[in-house]
Amino acid sequence: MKANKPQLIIEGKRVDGRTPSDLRPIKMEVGVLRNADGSAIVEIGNTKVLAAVYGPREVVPRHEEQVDRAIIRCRYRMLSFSTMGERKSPAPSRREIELSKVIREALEPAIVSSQFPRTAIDIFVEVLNAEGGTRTAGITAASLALADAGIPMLDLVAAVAVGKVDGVIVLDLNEVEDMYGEADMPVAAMPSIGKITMIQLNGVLTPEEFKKALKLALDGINRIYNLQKEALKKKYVEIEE
Amino acid sequence: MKANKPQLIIEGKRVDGRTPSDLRPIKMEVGVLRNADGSAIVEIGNTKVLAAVYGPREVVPRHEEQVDRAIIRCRYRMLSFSTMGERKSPAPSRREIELSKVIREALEPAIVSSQFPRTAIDIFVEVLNAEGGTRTAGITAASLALADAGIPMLDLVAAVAVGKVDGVIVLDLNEVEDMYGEADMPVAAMPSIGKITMIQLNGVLTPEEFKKALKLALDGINRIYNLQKEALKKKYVEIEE
Amino acid sequence: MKANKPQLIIEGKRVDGRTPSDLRPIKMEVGVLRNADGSAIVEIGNTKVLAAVYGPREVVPRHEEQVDRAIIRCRYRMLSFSTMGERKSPAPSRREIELSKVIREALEPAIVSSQFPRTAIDIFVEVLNAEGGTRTAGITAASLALADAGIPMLDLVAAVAVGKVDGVIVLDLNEVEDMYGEADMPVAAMPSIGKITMIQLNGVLTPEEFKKALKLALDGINRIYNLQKEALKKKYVEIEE
Amino acid sequence: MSSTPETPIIPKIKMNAILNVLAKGNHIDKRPLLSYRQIDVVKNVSPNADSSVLVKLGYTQVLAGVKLEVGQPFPDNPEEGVLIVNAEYIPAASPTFEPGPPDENAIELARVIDRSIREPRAVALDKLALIPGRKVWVVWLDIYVLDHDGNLIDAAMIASILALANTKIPYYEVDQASGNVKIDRSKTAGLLPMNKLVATVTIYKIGDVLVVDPTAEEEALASASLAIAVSEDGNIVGMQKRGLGAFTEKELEQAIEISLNKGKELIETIRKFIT
Amino acid sequence: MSSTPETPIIPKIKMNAILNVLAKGNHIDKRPLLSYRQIDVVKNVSPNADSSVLVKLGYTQVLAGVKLEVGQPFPDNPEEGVLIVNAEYIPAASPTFEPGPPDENAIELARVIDRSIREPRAVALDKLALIPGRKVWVVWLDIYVLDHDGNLIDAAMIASILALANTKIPYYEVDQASGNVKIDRSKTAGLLPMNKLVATVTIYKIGDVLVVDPTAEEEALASASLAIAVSEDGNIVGMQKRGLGAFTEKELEQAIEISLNKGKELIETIRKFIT
Amino acid sequence: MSSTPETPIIPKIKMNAILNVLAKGNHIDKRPLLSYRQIDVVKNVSPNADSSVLVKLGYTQVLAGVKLEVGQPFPDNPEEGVLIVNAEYIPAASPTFEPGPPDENAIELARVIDRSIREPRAVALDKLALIPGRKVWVVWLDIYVLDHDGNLIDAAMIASILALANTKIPYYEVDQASGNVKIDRSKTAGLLPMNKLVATVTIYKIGDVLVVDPTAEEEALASASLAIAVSEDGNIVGMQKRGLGAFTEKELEQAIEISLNKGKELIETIRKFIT
Repeated sequence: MKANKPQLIIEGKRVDGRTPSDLRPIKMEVGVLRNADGSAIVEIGNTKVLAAVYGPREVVPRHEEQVDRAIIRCRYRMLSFSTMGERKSPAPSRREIELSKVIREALEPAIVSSQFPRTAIDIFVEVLNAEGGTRTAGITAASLALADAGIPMLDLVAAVAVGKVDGVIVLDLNEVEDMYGEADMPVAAMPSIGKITMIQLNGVLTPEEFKKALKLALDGINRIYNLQKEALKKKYVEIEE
Repeated sequence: MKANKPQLIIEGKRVDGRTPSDLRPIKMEVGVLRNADGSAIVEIGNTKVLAAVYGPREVVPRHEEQVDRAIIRCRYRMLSFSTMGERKSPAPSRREIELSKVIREALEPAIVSSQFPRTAIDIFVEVLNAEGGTRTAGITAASLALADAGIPMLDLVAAVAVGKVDGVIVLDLNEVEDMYGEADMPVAAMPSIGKITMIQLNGVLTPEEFKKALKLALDGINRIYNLQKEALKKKYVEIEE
Repeated sequence: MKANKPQLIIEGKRVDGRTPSDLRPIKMEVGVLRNADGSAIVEIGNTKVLAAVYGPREVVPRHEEQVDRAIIRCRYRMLSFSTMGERKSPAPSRREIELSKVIREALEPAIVSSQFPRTAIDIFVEVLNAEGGTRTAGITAASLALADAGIPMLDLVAAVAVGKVDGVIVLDLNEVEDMYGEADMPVAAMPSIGKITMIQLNGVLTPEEFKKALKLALDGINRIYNLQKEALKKKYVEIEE
Repeated sequence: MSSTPETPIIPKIKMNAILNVLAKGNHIDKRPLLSYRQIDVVKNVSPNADSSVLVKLGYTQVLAGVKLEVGQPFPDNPEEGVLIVNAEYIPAASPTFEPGPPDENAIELARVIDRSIREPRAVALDKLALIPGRKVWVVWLDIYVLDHDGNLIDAAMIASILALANTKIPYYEVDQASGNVKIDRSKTAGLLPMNKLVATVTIYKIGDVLVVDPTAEEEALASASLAIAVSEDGNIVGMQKRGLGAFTEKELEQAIEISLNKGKELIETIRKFIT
Repeated sequence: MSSTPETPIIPKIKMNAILNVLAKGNHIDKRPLLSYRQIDVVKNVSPNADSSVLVKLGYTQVLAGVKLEVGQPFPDNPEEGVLIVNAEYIPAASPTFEPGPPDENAIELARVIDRSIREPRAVALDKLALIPGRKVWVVWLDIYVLDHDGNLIDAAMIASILALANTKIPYYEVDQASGNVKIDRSKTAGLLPMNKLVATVTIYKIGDVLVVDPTAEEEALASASLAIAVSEDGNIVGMQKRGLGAFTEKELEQAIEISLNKGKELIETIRKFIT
Repeated sequence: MSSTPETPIIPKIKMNAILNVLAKGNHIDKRPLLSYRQIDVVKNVSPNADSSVLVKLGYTQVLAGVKLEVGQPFPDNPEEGVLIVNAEYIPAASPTFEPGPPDENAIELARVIDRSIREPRAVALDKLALIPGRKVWVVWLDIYVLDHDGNLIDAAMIASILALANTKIPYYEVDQASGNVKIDRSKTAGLLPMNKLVATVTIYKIGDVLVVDPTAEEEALASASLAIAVSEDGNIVGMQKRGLGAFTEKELEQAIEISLNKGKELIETIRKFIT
């Protein structure tokens, strides 16, 4: 038990005033960088993540290329001043190494990689500010950046965490809920084809709680998915004008 | 002088009850891993070492291959919980780097590397428990693993340390004798062709003591060599049945 | 302001007795190593720097070669016991990484690199003793080593620092002047063709002081340039005899 | 950078043969799809460790060892001991493993096991303070994959839980005044306190079927997997999807069901090997 | 080893076109040679930082952030705070940047900016002692290049000075007896004290002309550049020649003159964005 | 991983020529097989070191330097000073050396020299405690190979012993109460205390002959070598076989005999250069 745990649910409301099934406010912007082939920023509450995509491009070193598909490479990292408290060391942490893999494997099912054999598609996820949900915001942003880069995908991937705080299943954990809650379960999916591409559970749930949490996550994902489509439309509409 | 040195020879007997020319109890088993091309475990006293061999196989990166021979690559390392006292850091120590080279050069004279040009033979020595004599047990085990992998050799290589404790030349130092003794001299040889492939001395010996110690080492090596042959026979007899 | 700053100019003289426009005593020797293609040692005051050059030679790894020129590679580093006070860690410091680049870019303008496409010219600068002016002594020495290696150059590169101590513009800062002075400005040039190949300023100068300092630096560079030519003549005269 | 791993080269014929066998409801070694291979346990492999357990799951071999050291607590948990989990795939374990520091697969394995032990409070870390706020036991759990024939997480979890549950705390004396702790590994002060047992059940999706405990050959054909940690009290205490593929919601629900059943079995097996 | 960088491949025709435009006195985007692109500033991009500022210089984007920590002073400056500057070129910023620790270009950029701030005493480090000789504020300035369209040092310097000048010192309480410092980032104890503002003006030599603020395409044709730091009181407070080429004495003098003029302009721009 | 080194490419003709000369009892520079090249010594090459010695053995050049620092003793030797030996082959020294951290050859050289000094207690480490159990002198011995023309261990050992034996201990004041040690490198508190001198004699097996002090060209043809450390009192105080070949028992005995003779000579040479 962490010391000094605050009360997280008071009269049915969460510390930031949301109900259990509320998302935090979300902002998405596509095409925010000039050099990258695709890019996007996603803000959810105070969490802010930049994603950039390069590719399909030549694989260096060449021996890593695969004859029947593009390889997907992904790096997730947090800027040194993006976290609460002390400065984060810029050396890659074990957490960042794991999440780079988790995010790659959340996006790979959506990418039609067979279309670009012997190439690489590089995804960079940079956390500008971290207050809960950086991996899911990173997946959501990277999916937009992939679309912005014109990479063919089966569907967009949208992601959000659910969790359990003070015994209640809640959507989209913020930093405090993540730190002191009983469970944190990030989920990613391709909503229109009904496929879950990422799920992790960090914490304890009964089987019933798990089912309820999964439903809530998929519901949140659908809402985020709609925002993604709007963000893409907005960019491409603007350009056409 | 190390603080708190215990008395190491009492009435002609060593701390573990052995006479100066006794080996510790030895167990050898060949073919202990499924994936490796060859493998063996050697136990001598409480020291336990696993060796595995892959090869001859393709050299990656290719520019390291040699046109007229197989290159031999060797890594010696200690598992983090294999040593007395505190946990060993998994970062390779200078000692482990040196011993990787020493073990490689103890085995290379025996390997007919000209038979497999442009290939690599990889030897991995993992110390599961360290109580004195891990490099020599590693050489003995690696030699069995090479034989198990079907690598052509001029002879098996067998190894053991001799040393000087409380002024007495003794065979096969255990951890305490190694730590507090006056000299530690590991030796490896190909017994049937009379070649010494490794010798190191860590400590002080008079020229006469050196000669005596070398004889004792070669005698111990012969005994270990016979056990190696038995272990190989046992494995291959078993398989034939 | 550094604590305990000593007085650096007393009655127009500097701590080591020089006038503001004096260089420290200089010694240069060319061809001091057998294996290197070119080498030189330059001593200025107690600062002592060894430079060695290999090349033009094959580029490893090959993909770094350039089709229209030789690449120049340069490493500056300080031996662990070369500095005042505590031992310097042998891990490359950020300062050493920056100076390797600065020295390379001070020498590149002089090297006729187009003459040796697809090759590398490697320059190693080793600081044997550091008491101010190691980068400029390194450039001066490396330029001699390049000439000794027979690398075609537009001109020799000579270098020296100027600075401001106790309000006075002085030539060739020593360690104490560098540490406690108000400005340190190392300059390198190809004197006979009037090109400045390196200039850095660490400190504060008025525009007028800058002009004065630059003139003084170029004057010092000329004197060093003449010593370089003598040193080369001496080596090759000696050999011819 | 995390990068798509190299696709193992499996001849088409062999691949189809394996898929055919699985489609008929069996592993290639004839087990039913939802049964585990034989589990062998060897304790005290490394006597210098405070505990060490070798687990053989079929031909897969994993060695887990524990060392206890005296150290400082984390500032946000000043009255609890510290658990640190590391894993390495030694290059002897597979022709495709390379020497070097742990790669993303080893790091992920260690972190999945760490969370699955930490979250249900399997180890009673609150009983490991020596001088609250200043000195606590640091439990180093190191996992070595010695031979890789598939299903590493489940094998590593069995070895880890057994290594922890069999850990002997070295004899120690605390001088509360000076803050010094003297430890003597030749004697013991009892077993590491455990709250509950945990197992992971990893469900692999191969073609259209869900299986547990595949061999390495089978595993190479899986499009995705889901490691589910279950505790002896029937809760889900950790989860990690891996691989290039995806699951439907229905498959997830099946996977949970399988894990609750098989987890119970594995925990019974684990219990047998606790001193 | 520092190594000659790869020459960017620019088609001859394009190269000549750019050089022609520059020879006529304009950048390729029509600006005069000695004028800067538009400068946009976004503050508080990373609320968890004690300050963060995003600067857009044309399409170039640099994000600088500050974190304050309590630490020890340097032994030779026991009564002053500590400033530590780091820079990274993130791989998103250019197709030629690679992931990994800062390379020599990032290290040089950080060190040039560090010296240009430190030497004129732009930050009043002498006001940052908490317990003189024992505890001081450590100012971590981290610079991230997010998008590279030329002239990174000047953009990074604007972002850095703005990040520093807008830094809020967290509320703190010093217990002089025990030497403990409690900090509470939810409140603030005022702004980081600054002595003066600084800007760098980098002069690029392209063909025979001297220009400021080139785009990435133009910059690739420069034979050499000279970053000159100027302070608001009209002094030269730092200088760094970069690149494979050289300058004549006359060019150096012109560069100084340009930097003093343009530096004044940049400092006026910077001043507008300080709280 | 330790890996078979690349075979140096030596033309067959040259190789045979060298072997022929050696077979006739001489080095290619006409010396007898068992005699050393000329040894030149330059002291105080790096005045900032507490000692530094450049040794030239023929064209081989090795620079050894010593820095003393105040530090903590090892827990198992609380009343003794600490000796730390490092070696680097600088890339200037040979076309085949590469920049970077010390490789296995440099590490082995440092460790062989370390053991050969430590085991016979050549340095009186027991006289280097400042506050027993808390503060001792740490003796950093750093060895740089500047030019490689064969027989590096023997040259490095001469440089190392001379650097140690000529080390001036900086003036210091110990405050036993506070545990503070003030040191002043401008004055000296005497020489580093030595117990005895040591030399290594490395015997190389080239074809069928045993030789000492080969040039780099000769060394490249050696199948194996044996570095034997001997102390001035006639004991063998270290040994290290290197190389891809092997020795017979008889060859080992010959090597010991050679080392005892040549070691005595080398120690006499060393003695001449001690202050």
